[in-house]
Amino acid sequence: MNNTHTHHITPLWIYLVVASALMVLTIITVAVSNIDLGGFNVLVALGIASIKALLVAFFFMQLWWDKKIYLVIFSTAMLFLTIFLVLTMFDTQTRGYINPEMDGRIKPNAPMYDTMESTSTTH
Amino acid sequence: MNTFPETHYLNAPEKGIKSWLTTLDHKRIGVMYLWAVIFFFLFGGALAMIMRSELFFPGADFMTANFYNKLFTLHGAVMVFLFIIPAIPAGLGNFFLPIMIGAKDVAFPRLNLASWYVYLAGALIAVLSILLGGFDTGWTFYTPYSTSTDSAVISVVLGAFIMGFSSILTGINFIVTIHKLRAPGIHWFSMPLFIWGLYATAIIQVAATPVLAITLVLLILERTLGIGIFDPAMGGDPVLYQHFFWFYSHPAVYVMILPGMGIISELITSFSRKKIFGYKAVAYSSLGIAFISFLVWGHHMYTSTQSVLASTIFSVLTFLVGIPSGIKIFNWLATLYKGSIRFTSPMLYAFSFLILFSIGGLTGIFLGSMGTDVHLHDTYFIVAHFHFTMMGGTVIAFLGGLHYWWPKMFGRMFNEKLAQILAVLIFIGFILTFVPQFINGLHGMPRRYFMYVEQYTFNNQLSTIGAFILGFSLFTAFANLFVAIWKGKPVGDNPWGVLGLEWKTTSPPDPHNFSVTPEITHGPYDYDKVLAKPTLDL
Amino acid sequence: MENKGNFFLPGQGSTVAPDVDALFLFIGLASLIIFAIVVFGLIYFGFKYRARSKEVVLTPDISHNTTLELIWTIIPTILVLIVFVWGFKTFLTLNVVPKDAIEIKVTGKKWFWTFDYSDGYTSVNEIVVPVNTPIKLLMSSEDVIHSFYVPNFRVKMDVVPNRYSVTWFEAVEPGDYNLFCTEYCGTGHSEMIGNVKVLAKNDFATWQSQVGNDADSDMPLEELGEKIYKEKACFTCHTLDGSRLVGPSLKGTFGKTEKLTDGTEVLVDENYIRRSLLDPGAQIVESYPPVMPTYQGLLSDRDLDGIIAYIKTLKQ
Amino acid sequence: MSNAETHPTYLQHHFADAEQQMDAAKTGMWVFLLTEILTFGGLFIAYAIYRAWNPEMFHFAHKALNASMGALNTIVLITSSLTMALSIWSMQHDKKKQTFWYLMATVLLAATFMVVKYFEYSHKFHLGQLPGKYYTYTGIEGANPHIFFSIYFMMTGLHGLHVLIGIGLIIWLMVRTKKGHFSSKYYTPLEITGLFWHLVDMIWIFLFPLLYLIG
Repeated sequence: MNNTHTHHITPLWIYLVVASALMVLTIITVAVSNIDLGGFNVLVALGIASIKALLVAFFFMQLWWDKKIYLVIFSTAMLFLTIFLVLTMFDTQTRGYINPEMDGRIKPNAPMYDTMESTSTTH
Repeated sequence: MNTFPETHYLNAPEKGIKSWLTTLDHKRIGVMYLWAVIFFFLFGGALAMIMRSELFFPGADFMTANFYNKLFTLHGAVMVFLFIIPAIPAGLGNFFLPIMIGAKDVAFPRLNLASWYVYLAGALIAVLSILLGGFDTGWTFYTPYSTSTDSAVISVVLGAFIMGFSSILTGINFIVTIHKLRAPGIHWFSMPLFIWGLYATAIIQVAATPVLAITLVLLILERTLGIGIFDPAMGGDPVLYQHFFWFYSHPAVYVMILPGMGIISELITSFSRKKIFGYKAVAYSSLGIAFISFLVWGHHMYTSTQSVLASTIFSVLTFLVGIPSGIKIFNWLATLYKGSIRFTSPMLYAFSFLILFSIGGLTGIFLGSMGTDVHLHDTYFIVAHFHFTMMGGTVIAFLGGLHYWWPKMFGRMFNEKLAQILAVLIFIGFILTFVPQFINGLHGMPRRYFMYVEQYTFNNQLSTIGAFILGFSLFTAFANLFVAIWKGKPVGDNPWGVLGLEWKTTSPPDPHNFSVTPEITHGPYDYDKVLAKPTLDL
Repeated sequence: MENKGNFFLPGQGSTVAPDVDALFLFIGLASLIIFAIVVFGLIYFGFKYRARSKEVVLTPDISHNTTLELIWTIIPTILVLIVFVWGFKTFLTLNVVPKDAIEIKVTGKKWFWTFDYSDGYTSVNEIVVPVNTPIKLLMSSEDVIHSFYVPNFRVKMDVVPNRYSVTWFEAVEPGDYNLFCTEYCGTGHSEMIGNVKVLAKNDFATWQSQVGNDADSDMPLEELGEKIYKEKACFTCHTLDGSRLVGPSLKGTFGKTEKLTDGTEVLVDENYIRRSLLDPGAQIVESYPPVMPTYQGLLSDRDLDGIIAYIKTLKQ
Repeated sequence: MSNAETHPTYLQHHFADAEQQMDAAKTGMWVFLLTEILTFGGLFIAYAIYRAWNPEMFHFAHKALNASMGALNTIVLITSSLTMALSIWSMQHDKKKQTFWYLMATVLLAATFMVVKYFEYSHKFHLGQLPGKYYTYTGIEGANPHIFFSIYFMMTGLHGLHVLIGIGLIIWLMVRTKKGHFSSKYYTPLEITGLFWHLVDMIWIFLFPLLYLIG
């Protein structure tokens, strides 16, 4: 993949193709967000965003041709992020399983809204 | 008789404070880190002595509750952020990493100096909080107390945030140096194990500290703008703060212990003159600890209204992280088999590390299992557990490393007899200080208590006596080392007669580490093939 | 407050304590065996293979031993998994509340506990429960995180603001047990000590009926005031000897004019004391922190008169 | 490694050769990008957890954001990422002038991004949709809408800060390109700043749909 002496020079057309692909995907994600897919909206949006991010990472940031160590570093970052999210969500999403009272907040709204509700006549 | 080398890094390229403060030499930066780190250790230790004397009697003796709360918080913050995290990596690591892999310097010398000044800036801002009236939230800054108290929380949080960058810069430096700057002939599995310890530590420093940075920024924003992420009064969730905090802080305790374990691998092999038992096992267990340490933070939160499902998952993962530490202890033990053991002062520290860290590790099993942790959480059992692992582990290993490398760093020998006596005294003082705390903790004495119920008095008094013995002998041990810089007799290249690459250069080392680049003919632990004559008869 | 337990653990005051202690014993023994191996290994190797003389010797090339390494990886893994499963079972018993439990509402405030029983009675710092009946505690905090911990019952659960947390216990022996707050909550954290009074079934019944018709009605006001001063933990913030604590001292305060934080002056009379108890934040004396919680609903009118009468007796 | 060229000025003493120094710099940069990803990751996790806790509030609150301004910003940032990549491409072909102008284009695009951000922020300040306890806007159903705006301002604020840092770095690159420090043999600073800039763009690529396009 990577010859030691001269650095890999990415051909110009790859940059242009990738850039236009990113533009197109941006338009798609905006369009899709207007259609109400219920729960899937988030997944679709994240899917498209991940494709765009990988395009930037592999071609603009040369991960495709560069040393594998950089890809390892990039994926470790993503791995730790997912660990953090998944294990924290194991707590925040399953609090009421054993004792239902332990889920959610007693007073849903912060106290500042009680004063705001009563005074808000204009909006 | 050994002669003191004429030019070395201490007086070349030139003497004088200005050249030290603008140096790019990793050895000088390491020495500067050591002074700051030892100073903060003694400062934190003094705070602990005041607290222990207050706790001698159950009631309020010579201070108010508020003052005591500020004392234990400052003791925690100084010891964690200012001493134990930078101590071995930035102090001894900076000095010896390039030498032990045959490099001229770390990969980014300017970043290394920047990390020193960032550390100093963070330390000053954190210590400034004392002038602003101190802060009384505990070193964990749990919300909503930390967002509702009016003490100087923002100043110390800002200080810790800045020091986080110093830790990240050191981590980046070490990872790149170990990957790119190994001398030809030194491969991944012929590196000393101290380097493996530093490598695993650097991975954690680089991967965990950013989350601490964002957590502390969110805490400052919570206090100033009331953003409502962690503060329940603004609709936030304090348990989410604990998730964010411990996601950094549990890997951070492995940042503290892994370099210590690296030093112990060096000490055990050097002073039993024997090849390390299971090199790959010890190296891989360092990496294993580094990665598994990111999965286990929830065991700090079993009783914090965390869901039972999450506690169960964290509990089973916590038991996985205990296995590599066990493997290391048994590997060190097996290294002693058929060795030629010399009980020099570093070896005494290594032995007391093995005993104290084993106690620390085994008491961790009580805390990893959910059933027993409910009774023990936030009691003095926890205080004793983390002092056995952090102080019995990292501080004893740090002292062992200091005594082992002091002749190499400053070219002069300390009083070995006195050092051996002090090592034993420290061990005894340590046991007397913290074993009574285990008993109090089992009987339910909560931690961070200014006044306690009469039934805990006897153990507290024992612990205070032990604290004075420990404090005195620690202070004398450091004094013994410092005096040696001027009064000690020259030691020559290899005072202990051991095989590490750092013992092939002069002591103190040449400004560019090696006046003549050494060709690597044997591994760091080939005591079965190579004989090294000590240049100092001990 | 008695603590009969053995050297290692406090007395077993609840049904779950024996399970927890059995797990303690298992972990303790397993750890002791492993620790003995390490210490014996150190001493034996240290003594047997000490360097006999100063001259340097070569040592054998023992680089690894796969079977030995497998042994000391697999055995600890099995041991800790056993401990995990056992710990998980005990944790479930600690978290799953039995169906027929009596529910008591616990509120943690800055530096004392209040307990609301189903029959409307409220007590401060002392929870009275019948023996051999499961008690369900529905807990929440009014300011910062506290933690409900009774060492003899091996029960601990954080008390979080704006959220409920649930724990339960079933006392097996009448008596008084320490109740500590184990989550750091500020100045009075170490004074936030409560008492769990476990009564035999019939004593509990008499206590319940007695408390219903306010048995203190015949007690003179000053005595009632003094009893409330101790019961409601006023001593945490207000002393009797004139020295300043979190709040002003009660000694000689009646009849004095105090300067308030907003600069106005006020005479300390019956109305000021009554208002300070029900709405403390309104008139704070200069240089004192506005941290006093309201006693609205915790003190009956007769209690208020009692406190006022008691303060009158505290002349210079 | 007997490379024929003389001892190049940019080669620091402790590296064996330019190749090793280039690799070291890129590895160091990638590890730094790991810390950046995890710092922003903390905010993304706060976003995910609060969205999971009160999804309807997030749905109503996101209507207050102007999706077309967000889309415009996305296009602007992607183009700036392209011009940054082209500046490296042209330096690899020793076209110093072209590099300078591509860097200039990147700075201008980044500046437009900040200007668009400024309009969005001032619009929100005017309406009172401020983070935390300064939030006075009513008309968004759901519990605690100020949390959405706290997260919005923190995410876009921290990202905006990194855009500013990027602008500073690229201007510094332009100065050094003008001085002729770089050539097709040595352009490491260009490549490293490029990596940083692409990461800033990548973070916005995730920010845009998560904040502006909540279905």
